[in-house]
Amino acid sequence: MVKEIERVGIPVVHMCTIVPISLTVGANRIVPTIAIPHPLGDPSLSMEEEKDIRRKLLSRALKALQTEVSEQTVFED
Amino acid sequence: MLKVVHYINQFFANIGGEEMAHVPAEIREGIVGPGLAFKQAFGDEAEIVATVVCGDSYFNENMEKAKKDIIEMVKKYNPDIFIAGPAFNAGRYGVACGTIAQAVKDELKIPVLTGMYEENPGADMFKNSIYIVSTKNSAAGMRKAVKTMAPLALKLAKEEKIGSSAEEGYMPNGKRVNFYEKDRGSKRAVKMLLNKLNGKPFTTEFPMPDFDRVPPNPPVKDITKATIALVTSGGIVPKGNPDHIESSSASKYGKYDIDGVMDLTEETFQTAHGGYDPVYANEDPDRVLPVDIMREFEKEGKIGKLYRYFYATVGNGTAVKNAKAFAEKYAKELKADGVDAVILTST
Amino acid sequence: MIITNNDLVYSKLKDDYNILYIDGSFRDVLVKTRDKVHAGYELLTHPLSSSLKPNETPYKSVIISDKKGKLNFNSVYIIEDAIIEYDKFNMNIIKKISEKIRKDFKLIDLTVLESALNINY
Amino acid sequence: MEVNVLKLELGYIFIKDIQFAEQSKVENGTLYVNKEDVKALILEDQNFKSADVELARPGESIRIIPVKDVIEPRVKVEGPGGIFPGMISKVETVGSGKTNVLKGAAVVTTGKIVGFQEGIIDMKGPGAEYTPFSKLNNLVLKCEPIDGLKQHEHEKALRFAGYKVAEYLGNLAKSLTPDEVHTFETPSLTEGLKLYPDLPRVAYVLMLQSQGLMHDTYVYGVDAKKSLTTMIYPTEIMDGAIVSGNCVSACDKNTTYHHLNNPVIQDLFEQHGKTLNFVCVIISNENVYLADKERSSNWSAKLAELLGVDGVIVSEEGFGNPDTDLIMNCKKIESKGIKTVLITDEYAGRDGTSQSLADADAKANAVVSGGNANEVIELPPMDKVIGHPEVVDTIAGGFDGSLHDDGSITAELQVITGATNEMGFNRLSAR
Repeated sequence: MVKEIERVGIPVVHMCTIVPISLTVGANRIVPTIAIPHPLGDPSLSMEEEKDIRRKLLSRALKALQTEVSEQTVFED
Repeated sequence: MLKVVHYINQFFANIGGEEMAHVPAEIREGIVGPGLAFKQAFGDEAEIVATVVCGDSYFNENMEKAKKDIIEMVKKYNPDIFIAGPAFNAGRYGVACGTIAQAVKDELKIPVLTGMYEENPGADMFKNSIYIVSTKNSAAGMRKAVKTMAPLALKLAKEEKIGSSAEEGYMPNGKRVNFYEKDRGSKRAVKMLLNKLNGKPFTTEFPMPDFDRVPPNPPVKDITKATIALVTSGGIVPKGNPDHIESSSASKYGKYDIDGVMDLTEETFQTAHGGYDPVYANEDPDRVLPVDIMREFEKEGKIGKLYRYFYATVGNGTAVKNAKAFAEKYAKELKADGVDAVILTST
Repeated sequence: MIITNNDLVYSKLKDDYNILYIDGSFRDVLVKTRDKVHAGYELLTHPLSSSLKPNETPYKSVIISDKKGKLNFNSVYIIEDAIIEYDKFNMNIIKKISEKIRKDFKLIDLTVLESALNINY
Repeated sequence: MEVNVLKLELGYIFIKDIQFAEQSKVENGTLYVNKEDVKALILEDQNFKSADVELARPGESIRIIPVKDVIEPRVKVEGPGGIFPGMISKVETVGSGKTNVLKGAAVVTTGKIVGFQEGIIDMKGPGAEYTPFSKLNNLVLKCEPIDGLKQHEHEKALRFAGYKVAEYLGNLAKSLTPDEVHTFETPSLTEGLKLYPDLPRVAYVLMLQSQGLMHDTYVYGVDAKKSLTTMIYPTEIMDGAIVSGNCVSACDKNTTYHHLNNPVIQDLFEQHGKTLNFVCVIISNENVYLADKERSSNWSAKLAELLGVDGVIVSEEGFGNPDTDLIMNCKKIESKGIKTVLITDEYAGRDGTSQSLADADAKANAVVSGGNANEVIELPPMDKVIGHPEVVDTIAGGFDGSLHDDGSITAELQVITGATNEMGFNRLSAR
């Protein structure tokens, strides 16, 4: 899916748990997430803590979208 | 005798080259241009009863009208098969051949066949839905193309069983068909290995799934003015799953309006995905599709705005592997709507 | 930990192993295994162990780690491919399976599992 | 020089017909079999209460179901050891000297060890096209176990009955002069380097099914799942060093006949010394435990590297989880800089549009396909059925209603023994 979006000319950041799959499906900007059933959350934390995590991950995604990349890049932090 | 309607462009109809590509569609009785080669190949099994001629620019610039007009023309002759081209490496001609053949197949429910060079853009667009014979990259390959297309056309017209792509000469279409090779498998393996070892070309009999790459787009210049869309393969849908997206179907997607939605809650949204344990996503769908924080960012001016709709797809019993066909469709919608960037979340 | 819908496996091994018994189908076992893998358990045996086709045998036993850790990518690939593979077979065709054949399938499933546990018969 | 080469001469005695007779013998291309002798041989095993023996020749309207194993009769004429070492002969290294073969004949074992036994051989019609065993003059064994015999004991008894009868028939050829002799030589590593310094060095990675009852393969009598990946001379396999105890996934299991006549070995020998240097065979198992899969494929790659080969052919056995072993072998061997070609078959669904394999990798860019095992075929009725036709409704690839009232069958190709063999035994493929 990520390739099809990239192909029409829109920059896209892929937020996913399994980075190797993301690399295989051809994502160019990748932000690793928490876990498969809850990529942008963590049920073991409080609601506020979860939101903090989400903020952090999405800020990273925005940073990725503003970064020039020439090859597949994983934005770890 | 089987009846054939043939489609060709202005060039093969001898009207002219690029300067005449604007001519609209017309239909002529009988054979025009390359139809002669088909006539010889068909012998007395089939005859070309009419030929549609259309300029390439005209077709591509007036696609809906051209399609409609041509279908009316073809319908009158009630043919057993519709043949378009071959188009070789001519890009717009190839797209026209594929488009019109597809339209005739869908509207008139008759078999269709076209031919073109494998790198013709029309090939990738249509090879999985209609039979496209692989040809050389120039009209010098006409004889060879007709030699492959004519027998396949007859088989299609007679509704006979179509063999594998390797036997019949059409481009592989994702549908595996058994057939007998000349040599046994072990011998083919030895040959393939020798070619691989000696740096010579070899063709795998089973291509692995698509591993191609698309180069990255330039970054977003001013994110504070950008419209950002959320897309997820995590199957988030409004509560009750109004579109009845099945957890097992990877071929559907949902498009949902989130105008005014500030937060996804257990009461308003859920996951329809069958590929992971849904408990956590159902508890708080923002864990998969982070609308809450995106709204926060929007308010704080960190982003221009959140796009009014989000798109969601589901896996087919799996969380991370997904089909792509529908993605092409909504990607175009996003582009047309002026979306500047996409955040795609996956489980 | 053994995830199984095979009562023969359960009755034979329950005293020696940690068993999660599923009162359900082969696919239910795969789905439960998938959720466990997503939660960080590691897959220890191949979920399509044995060359019996998924629409042939109704029984399946899978071994996963007792403890959960970091998400194991290989485990994810394998269990998800196994589910795709499972769904490919025409599941709408339910075979009439006699009690005798059921018992045989249970036994095969048990011995395949035992081959992984290094139990010799 | 002599000492550094393992050399085997295979003497083919062509069998064009098989008949029952007073005395078992081979004469003018006909294999004569004394039925009572064969029965008595089977009943030496007290696990059987009765036995029957039937003939099935090419072109006869006969269906054999369910097939357990197919075995070619062979006999050692010269050189150490006997056929099927570690099983019915002593554990002595075979693969040198002379071996005679009854080419065109086979022993076929049938029987319902469990309720869902698989595998059809049609001797005539469209089904016969798909299986190589329709071209053979077959001696078919039907053995009835004593009451209460456990499945694994039954499986073993039936397996051994096949070996013993094959040995018995093979012995008939011991003093015959072969119609054709084929010589196979494997030089030592250093000798091979000297002999063919410019040819690419090639090994064959032979994957063996090894997962428990009715899923096993034996190497010199050792259950393959208990062995690490190891090396073997190709000619050892021709003398029966590897035998099949695998009775599931009929279309892509390797029978003992396939092992004895391994086509990859034959075709590599054919090019040996001409376009390539065939170094040896690496045998690797297909275990249930994922750690075993990792270990075995690590070992395949390590051995290929140690042997200094430039390329390998990898063949698979069975359905589903072995795809994981296949791809692991491919990835790990390729990452050593060694080129690979894989042989597999496909389960692409009845309409051919599903994902064919349970695993994939971009490194697997050279794959030979033995065809789509899910393709639906029609098998017309046969005049005679040897075995148990009713099992069709319950075997893989069959379904409720597979068996029609007139005896014809509608089922997936996978019901046919050897139809999509993953050693590349057949010409069938898919695109």
